[in-house]
Amino acid sequence: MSDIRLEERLIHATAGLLEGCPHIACGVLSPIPGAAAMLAARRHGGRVSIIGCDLPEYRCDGGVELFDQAAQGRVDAFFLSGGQIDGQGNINLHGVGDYPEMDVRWSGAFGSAYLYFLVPRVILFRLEHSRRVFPEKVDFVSSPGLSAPGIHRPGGPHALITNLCVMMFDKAKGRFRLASVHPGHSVEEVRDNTGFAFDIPDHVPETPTPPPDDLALIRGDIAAKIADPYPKFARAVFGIGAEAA
Amino acid sequence: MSDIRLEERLIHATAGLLEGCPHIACGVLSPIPGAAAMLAARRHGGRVSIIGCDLPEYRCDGGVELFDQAAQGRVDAFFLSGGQIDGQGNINLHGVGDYPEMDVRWSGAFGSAYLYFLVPRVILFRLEHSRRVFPEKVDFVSSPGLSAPGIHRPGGPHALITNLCVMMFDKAKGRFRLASVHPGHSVEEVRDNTGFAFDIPDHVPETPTPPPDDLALIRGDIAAKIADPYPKFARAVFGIGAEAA
Amino acid sequence: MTQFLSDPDALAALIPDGAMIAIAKEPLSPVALTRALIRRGARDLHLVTVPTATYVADLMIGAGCLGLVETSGISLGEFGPAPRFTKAVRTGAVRIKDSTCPAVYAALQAGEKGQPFVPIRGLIGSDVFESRDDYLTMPNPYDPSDEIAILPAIRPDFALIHADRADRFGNVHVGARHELKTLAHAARQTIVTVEEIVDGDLREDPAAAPNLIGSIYVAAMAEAPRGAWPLAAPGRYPFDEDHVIAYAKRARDDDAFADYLREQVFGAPARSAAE
Amino acid sequence: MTQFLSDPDALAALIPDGAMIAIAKEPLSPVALTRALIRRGARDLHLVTVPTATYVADLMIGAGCLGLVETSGISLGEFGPAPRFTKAVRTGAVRIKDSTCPAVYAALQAGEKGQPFVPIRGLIGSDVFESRDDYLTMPNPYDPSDEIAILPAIRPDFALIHADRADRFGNVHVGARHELKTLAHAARQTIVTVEEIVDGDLREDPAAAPNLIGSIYVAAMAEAPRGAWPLAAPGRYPFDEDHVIAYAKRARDDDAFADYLREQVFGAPARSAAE
Repeated sequence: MSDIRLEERLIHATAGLLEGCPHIACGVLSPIPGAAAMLAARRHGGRVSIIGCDLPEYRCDGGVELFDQAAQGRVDAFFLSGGQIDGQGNINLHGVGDYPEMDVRWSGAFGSAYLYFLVPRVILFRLEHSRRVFPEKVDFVSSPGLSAPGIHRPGGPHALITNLCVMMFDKAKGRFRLASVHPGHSVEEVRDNTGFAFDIPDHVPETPTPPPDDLALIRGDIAAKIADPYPKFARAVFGIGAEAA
Repeated sequence: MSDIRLEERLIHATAGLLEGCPHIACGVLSPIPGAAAMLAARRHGGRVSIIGCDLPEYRCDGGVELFDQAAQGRVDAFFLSGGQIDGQGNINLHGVGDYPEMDVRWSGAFGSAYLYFLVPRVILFRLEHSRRVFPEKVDFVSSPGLSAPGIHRPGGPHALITNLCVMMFDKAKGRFRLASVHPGHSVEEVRDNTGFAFDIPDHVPETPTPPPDDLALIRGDIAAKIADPYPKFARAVFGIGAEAA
Repeated sequence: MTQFLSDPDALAALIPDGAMIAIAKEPLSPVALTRALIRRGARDLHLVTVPTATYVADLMIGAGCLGLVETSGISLGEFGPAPRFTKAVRTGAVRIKDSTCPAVYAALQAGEKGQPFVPIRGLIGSDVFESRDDYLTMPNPYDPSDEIAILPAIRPDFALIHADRADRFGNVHVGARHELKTLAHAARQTIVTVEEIVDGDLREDPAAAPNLIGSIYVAAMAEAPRGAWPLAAPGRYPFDEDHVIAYAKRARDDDAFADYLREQVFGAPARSAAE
Repeated sequence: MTQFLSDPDALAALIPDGAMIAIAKEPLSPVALTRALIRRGARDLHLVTVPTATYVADLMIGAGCLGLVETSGISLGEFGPAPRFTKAVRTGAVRIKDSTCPAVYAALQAGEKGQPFVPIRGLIGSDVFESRDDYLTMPNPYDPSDEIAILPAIRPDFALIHADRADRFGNVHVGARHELKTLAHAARQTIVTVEEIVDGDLREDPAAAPNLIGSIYVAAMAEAPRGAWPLAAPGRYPFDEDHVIAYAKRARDDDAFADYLREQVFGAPARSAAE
């Protein structure tokens, strides 16, 4: 069997975090989460909505209905990213410097200041693991990782997936715990490149390799299907064009 | 020209009260108001929505959109009736006796407790002019004729049309004024059959007879068109079946 | 995933006594499902009419299925008052929460959006408002001189919907009746009967796709041809005026109504009764 | 009644400086109308993006049409940041009101329903909320321990919409884009460009009727073939990736952006520029 690509490993690891979610939604620029959601649904059943996808099976316009479903308790998992993510799970999609006239301005909150509160398992996904991206404190809280008592907060951060590792968020302690490190990387490398404090257990496993049957599914059916919402990704990772969908 | 029917006279009189209304809406059980709205639209331009009508020109499902339009200020005239209507313009669609276990229970408020507040010209329409129907005070205020200061109240009663007369509502004084009496009836008859006090000017004209061109329009085009929303009425008054629509 | 069951009686078995159910006005009211609830002896249901009702509510009230009815109006339309409703209110056999149509729509829309409450114009100063201890007023926070009514959101336990057609994925076509989408979204679960379950995926039909209740909302479904009879199903069958006129007459008398139930509801399953 | 005008420039003349305009996200964004507003030298407009924007907002900001932009996010999507937007925010050339997508939808829906304000979940504790002096919190009146965010309704002066087709009665077909109906209902007036004005009455087409913006909302309309270009019009033409990639590059430099405006916006009316 050919070498396992990082993308394939992350698809498999992410799918494991989605077990038992009846409805997983993900965004139009999230090919790895999208593929992971498809894999999880295949393995454990459940429904996947991919914003901007035209396949009826996954269709979701990312509009009013998805937000309403989140408030109804009908969305179990979602993915968010951030230009900055800190140790309390605060995410920053707005920029660097003092608001409003920031030194660097990013796009804005999109749905994060709402979905992060309402979707039980929000998986944070960022493939650039650095102290710049993971500072001790974000410059602007586009959406907070934790809420005060009395604020309706069924949702929040569940895990953080990077190019180096997987961290789980402990809501009680309000901090991340290193769960696994990808092959070729080390706990030290993770610590050196993370600007916030997080828990490190005595034994940190390696992020598992997808078993052959999952790998076959990822490289077959799923690679073909994600060519619809994520053509560039399918081409780059699996050499598959949209017509294969 | 054949005798003028009461319905025809009321259609003409009501149409006069609708002059200058860009959008007139009326209910599924209101054939005379419906015909009057059509006549007013023909004479002065404007748009007519008839709840439950299937003709695209007048189509209105009487659902969410009509209520939202009223709140947006996009409905200029509407019609309401009541099992009881009193001198302050309060209407009762709920019943007679003590609520909730009333001696006689009617249907309920429908949209009145909202539309009466928001539609500038609400025309009250009831063809049984009696002290029972027009008491000094209604048993139950399904919707009030007047609101306290500080309550958003762009709408309210404009006129009352009965089988005996036309009354106009004076919002400043909070009472009705007799405007005209239909041929064959008298001011005394109106007073004797009204349970509430109202103003009577020195000279009370007769409710005018529709001019020939209006009458021709009512008996022609309009009679044919109202056969769609109001087949029974078209049959009874104009001897026209729905197929004529 | 949507359960596909054999008939309305199988669906009725899913709805426990005491549940809050919501049913939309004609046309396409879920008559067959209502009759199945009566057959199963449902009790103490809380019916929310969306926003009004006719035959369906009168029938359930007469059969003793309802403990509470929340409505903006119940009558038989041009065929006069709803006899079992008016009697039950008069005698206190059913509790009533009176409302006004747009308040029911606004409260369901708040339920759909997960908003715990919603402001609405009108209502203040009416005895409808006075009769509702769950309707409040508050100053508009953006203009404290402006007093406005506040309603709690409505999230029914079950939306009961009869539709023209659905596919085998559980997607239900409601055409222009978008208030049925709001109703299904606001409800915890939606139970559906349809005139016809069709082949294919309605989501793939661009004319149908914008007008569907997605299967994610639909807990269970059964085919029920003529499932709205004696009320109308546009494009399928007309309103059965003779039947409803006869009903209006029989429902005025306790014994005649009991006969009607025996004959029309218990005598046969809704399906064959409709043919 | 809906006015039918010759082209987007005639429509742009109806929109005064300082007006609050609202524009929905891709696809079918009103690019030709936006370019016409730039040609007429519109100034100090308050743009509400529904709920986000890409090229259209960046272009208007770069052309100096906007005094204030209210948005949940502006970028060029997979083609990176929106250069004129990011620069204008950095330099304070445009004021910004940041929001989050469902808040924009909820505020427009409140505008549609004539509700002065609306409660919404989320937001509390974010710097988005802190940055908005018009966002408040209040205790849920039905559970005072539950603190919830409150937003003012949005009622734009003008909704600017590009649609696939409309009829000569002024009815506009939006297909599954029902948020465009909410937008048109919430706005005081709606100004529409369409790919094609069709014969007949769309209200008579059962597939179209549920998915129309009724003419009562539509103040004025013009036909604008390729009126969404270089963005996509599904079923008509695809997203023009080359154009937007080139734009993304040129918009990073003041002079190159000025050239782009001269060449693409002022150089020719939107219509021919699109062909």
